[in-house]
Amino acid sequence: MADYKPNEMMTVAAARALRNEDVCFVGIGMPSAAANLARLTHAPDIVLIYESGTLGTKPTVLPLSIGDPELCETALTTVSVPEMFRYWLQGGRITVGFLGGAQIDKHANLNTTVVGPYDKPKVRLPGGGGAPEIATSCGEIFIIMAQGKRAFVPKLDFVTSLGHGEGGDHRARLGVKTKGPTRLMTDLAVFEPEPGSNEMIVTSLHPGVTREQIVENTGWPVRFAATVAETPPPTKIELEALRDLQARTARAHGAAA
Amino acid sequence: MADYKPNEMMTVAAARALRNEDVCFVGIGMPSAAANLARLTHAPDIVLIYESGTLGTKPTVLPLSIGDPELCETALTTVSVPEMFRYWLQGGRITVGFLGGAQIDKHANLNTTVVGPYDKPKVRLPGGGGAPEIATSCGEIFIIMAQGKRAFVPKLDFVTSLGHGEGGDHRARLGVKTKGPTRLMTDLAVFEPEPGSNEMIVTSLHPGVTREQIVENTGWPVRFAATVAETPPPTKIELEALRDLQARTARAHGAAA
Amino acid sequence: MSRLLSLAEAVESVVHDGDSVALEGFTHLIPHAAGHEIIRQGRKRLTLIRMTPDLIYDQMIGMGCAEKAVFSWGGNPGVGSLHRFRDAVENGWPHPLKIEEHSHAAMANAYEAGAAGLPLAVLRGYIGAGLPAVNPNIKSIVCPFTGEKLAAVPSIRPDVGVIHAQKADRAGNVLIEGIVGVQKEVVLASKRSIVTVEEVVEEFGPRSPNATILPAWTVGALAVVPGGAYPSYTFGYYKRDNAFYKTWDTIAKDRDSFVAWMKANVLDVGPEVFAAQARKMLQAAE
Amino acid sequence: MSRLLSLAEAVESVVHDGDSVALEGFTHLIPHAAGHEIIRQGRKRLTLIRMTPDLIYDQMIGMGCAEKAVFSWGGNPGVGSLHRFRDAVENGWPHPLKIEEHSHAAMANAYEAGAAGLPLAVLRGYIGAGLPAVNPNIKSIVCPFTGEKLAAVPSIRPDVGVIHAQKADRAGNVLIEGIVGVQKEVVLASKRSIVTVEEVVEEFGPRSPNATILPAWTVGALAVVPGGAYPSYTFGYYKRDNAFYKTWDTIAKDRDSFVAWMKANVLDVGPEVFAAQARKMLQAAE
Repeated sequence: MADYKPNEMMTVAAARALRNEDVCFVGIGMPSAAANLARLTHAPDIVLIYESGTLGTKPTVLPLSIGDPELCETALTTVSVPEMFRYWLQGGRITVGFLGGAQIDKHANLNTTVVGPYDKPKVRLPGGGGAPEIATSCGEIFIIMAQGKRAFVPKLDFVTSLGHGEGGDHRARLGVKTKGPTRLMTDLAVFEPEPGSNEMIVTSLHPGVTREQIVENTGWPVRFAATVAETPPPTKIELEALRDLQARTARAHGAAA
Repeated sequence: MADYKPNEMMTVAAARALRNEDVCFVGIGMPSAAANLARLTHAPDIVLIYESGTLGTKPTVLPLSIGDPELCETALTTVSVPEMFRYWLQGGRITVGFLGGAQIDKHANLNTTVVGPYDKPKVRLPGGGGAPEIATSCGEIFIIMAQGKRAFVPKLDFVTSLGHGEGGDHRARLGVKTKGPTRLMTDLAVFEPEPGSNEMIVTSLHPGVTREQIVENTGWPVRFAATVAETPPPTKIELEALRDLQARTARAHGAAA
Repeated sequence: MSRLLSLAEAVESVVHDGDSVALEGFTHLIPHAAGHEIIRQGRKRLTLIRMTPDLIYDQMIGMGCAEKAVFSWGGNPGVGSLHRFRDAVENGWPHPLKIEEHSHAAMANAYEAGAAGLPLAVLRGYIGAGLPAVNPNIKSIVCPFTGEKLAAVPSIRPDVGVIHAQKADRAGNVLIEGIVGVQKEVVLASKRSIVTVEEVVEEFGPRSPNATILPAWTVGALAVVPGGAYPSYTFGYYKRDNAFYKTWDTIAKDRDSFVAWMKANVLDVGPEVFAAQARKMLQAAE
Repeated sequence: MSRLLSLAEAVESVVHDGDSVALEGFTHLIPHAAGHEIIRQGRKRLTLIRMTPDLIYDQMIGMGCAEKAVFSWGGNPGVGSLHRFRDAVENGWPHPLKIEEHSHAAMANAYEAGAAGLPLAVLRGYIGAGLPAVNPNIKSIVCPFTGEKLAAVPSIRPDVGVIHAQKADRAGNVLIEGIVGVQKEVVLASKRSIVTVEEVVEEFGPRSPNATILPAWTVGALAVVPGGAYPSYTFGYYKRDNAFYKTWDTIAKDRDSFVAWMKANVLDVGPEVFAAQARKMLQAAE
């Protein structure tokens, strides 16, 4: 087993959660790395969809934006953006959506809109983009976020996208039929919703991570599952595939300068 | 001037009403003959659109159906049927729509649905197809119908598509902003809406047609404009273009047998 | 994921008595072979959904497959009446047929809404028209921004969608070109689907980056039926048999000649007859 | 009917102070050259509509063209913040910017509805999300068939739509390929439009029967600007300059360096500089 960084563990953990038969709505950044890593390792038939309209894309380098040329060139086909959101996302054809954010709460609601008040923000973040409907239309949601007290907060400044709302059956009460966040992968651990409360609790610690580290890096009174697993470390194959992908990507994006 | 049939006069009169700058939603049969005759004579740049999705089509033979291969092969491009009805028809991009029907009343409302009661029809006709929305979405409507008392009736058995409704400003009262039927071409005459009442009145008689013939072939107390013109007979060029088109069409459709 | 089956297996496993079934294709790519197979397998009490019922539903209705028709234009295009459809509506032969009638715009929007997972379609439609008075499935909504009253119809979400297309690749993806109609929408809107294709190729190869493709994972059963759209046509393969559409008028006018034709050309044969018919139209086109 | 003009003439005649203007292009085909021309001509008080404000609106906002932004994601994709956008929202520099914020799904639907001539778009959206509480233009309708409450947003119908595309033919028809985004919708939804293209060809020649084409009679002003999408890209012509997107982060972070860059690269030059920049990306791609 090679040396690896926490970020690599997070990406590998996210990739592993994807199944060969998934249809995955991919966001830019870590979700894109995780989804393509899954495709290049254990899930060669996974269908990757980017909101720019590219269906079944197989990029050899990671896109910088949601609509880089590679995505279209390697796609089965490319549809318009209205069609993407109507037929493909809202149509209920996506099994897994990936999300991240600037802030998350214990029920996996996410904020990517503002820090501070909406009308007079301290930090104006990019906003929701596709997230509000990804969060409710995909079969389930995987979240990838590096852990820290500024990001893992007791109360969001703004609810950009619904997780488990106030917990319990809140999604169902809102008429939402999809599962919502079933898995949160951080650089320290994997969280899953506790049956019943739907509070995100730690179900697996990455190798070498202590419970104290989790507590220190979580802004709410974090809870642990009755049995907490240890995340298997990245395999040689996983690490090599990820690093190759990232090296190809760096060369491709740099070369254009 | 050559000999011609009343049907030919009707088609030529309809063709003449089209302008080079029109965008025309074409139906099958006489409208298709008239629109293509216009394109082959005085209106070479007219844009012809068929509801099958073909935009800017230039068939060399008349299609039998609304979606014959010729329409797609000669089109600028072909869009899906939902897009045709949403972006192109409802989007307000069509200047002229052509309609016909089994029955018409004096306000140019049309019936292509049933003869007799809807629930127990004496004759079940094909139905409205595109007509209900063509009638209200196109800038104006041209109607082509052979005249006769069974077709030109005092009261429709069913209103498939709106003409001038009950007359006057009825269309405007229904919130419709388009002009509706501005011209009705028959094998005997041309009718236009009387300003104010919007009742269709005879504004031009085809050569040799008498007022008595009009009265005998109209099921309502037909009225005539203060000045009734005589329709100029088909020119040699018009007749030749129309007959060539129909001969090519007959050969093409027959040859397939 | 699409499964490659024989047409008989596909219909056997996908279409059940009582289903709502939409065989689509707007003049182009009408799945005639699939319609014939449904007739041969004797399906009953179907709700047949289709914008333009056309010859294919004239045949299915005349053979007693249908309990109800949902449609927007029921004629033989450019020729005249659908005699079997009329006989069912006017005289209840072979048995009464319920109808739900819309406009093209409403049905096209309803398929689009079905593909989009919505319960309704909203359009500026039916103004001053008679259908809303006889079809309780035509309602309205009021725009909360402008106050405009707009027509609303339920989205179409059939049990089974059936289409014909040019080709599939080995992975089961389906390519559609030409007059694409509502082909893609009906498959995406349906719970189950059957797609018949002219051929299966190794790979689609060079194509428009925006080609109309149904990914394999959106397609139910896939069956190869060369000529499967005849007497309709397949763009790039063979022409429409316009002469047959005219001939059909005579065949269907009379119950006996209709039944005799159906026996000889549908009941007593299989989908393999379509290839020869399409070949004839290919030669005519050359 | 489309009129072939210089870019300067096109902007001069089509874009007025106070207009609502949508420069669209979803990562691909972003009309940067047209945005620069609007800046050079000093347009003011614009309502800038765009799903992904991106560098092009960072520049226009930073140069004081905008009074309001309607958007769904305002970032530098894959890189980080839009510093000029943030400076306007957080600090009111160069002056305060009103915002109307939606989700991507809502804006995509709103463009579609605009192209379709409807006053509103209906979607299953915003459930449990915070935006409806801060954006009065997010309302709802109730489906008269199912009782489901669905989100409603006004359709987008800008005064001016601006896009970049691959090519026009002599007749003025416009061909778009690759990631087509909402390019077609924004032109059809707008009262007036400007389309910049890489080139004008005699005829498009062989193409997919379903190619994405805006007919000449739907297009307002047409201007040939080779490289006009740079640092975005034109599929089939040149690649995206991902490195520049990263560099922009440094340029835009500081007001002075931003102003200096805009003077040297926008105010003091013309649209002809885009050709050379795109050529660089063509070479990089080879």
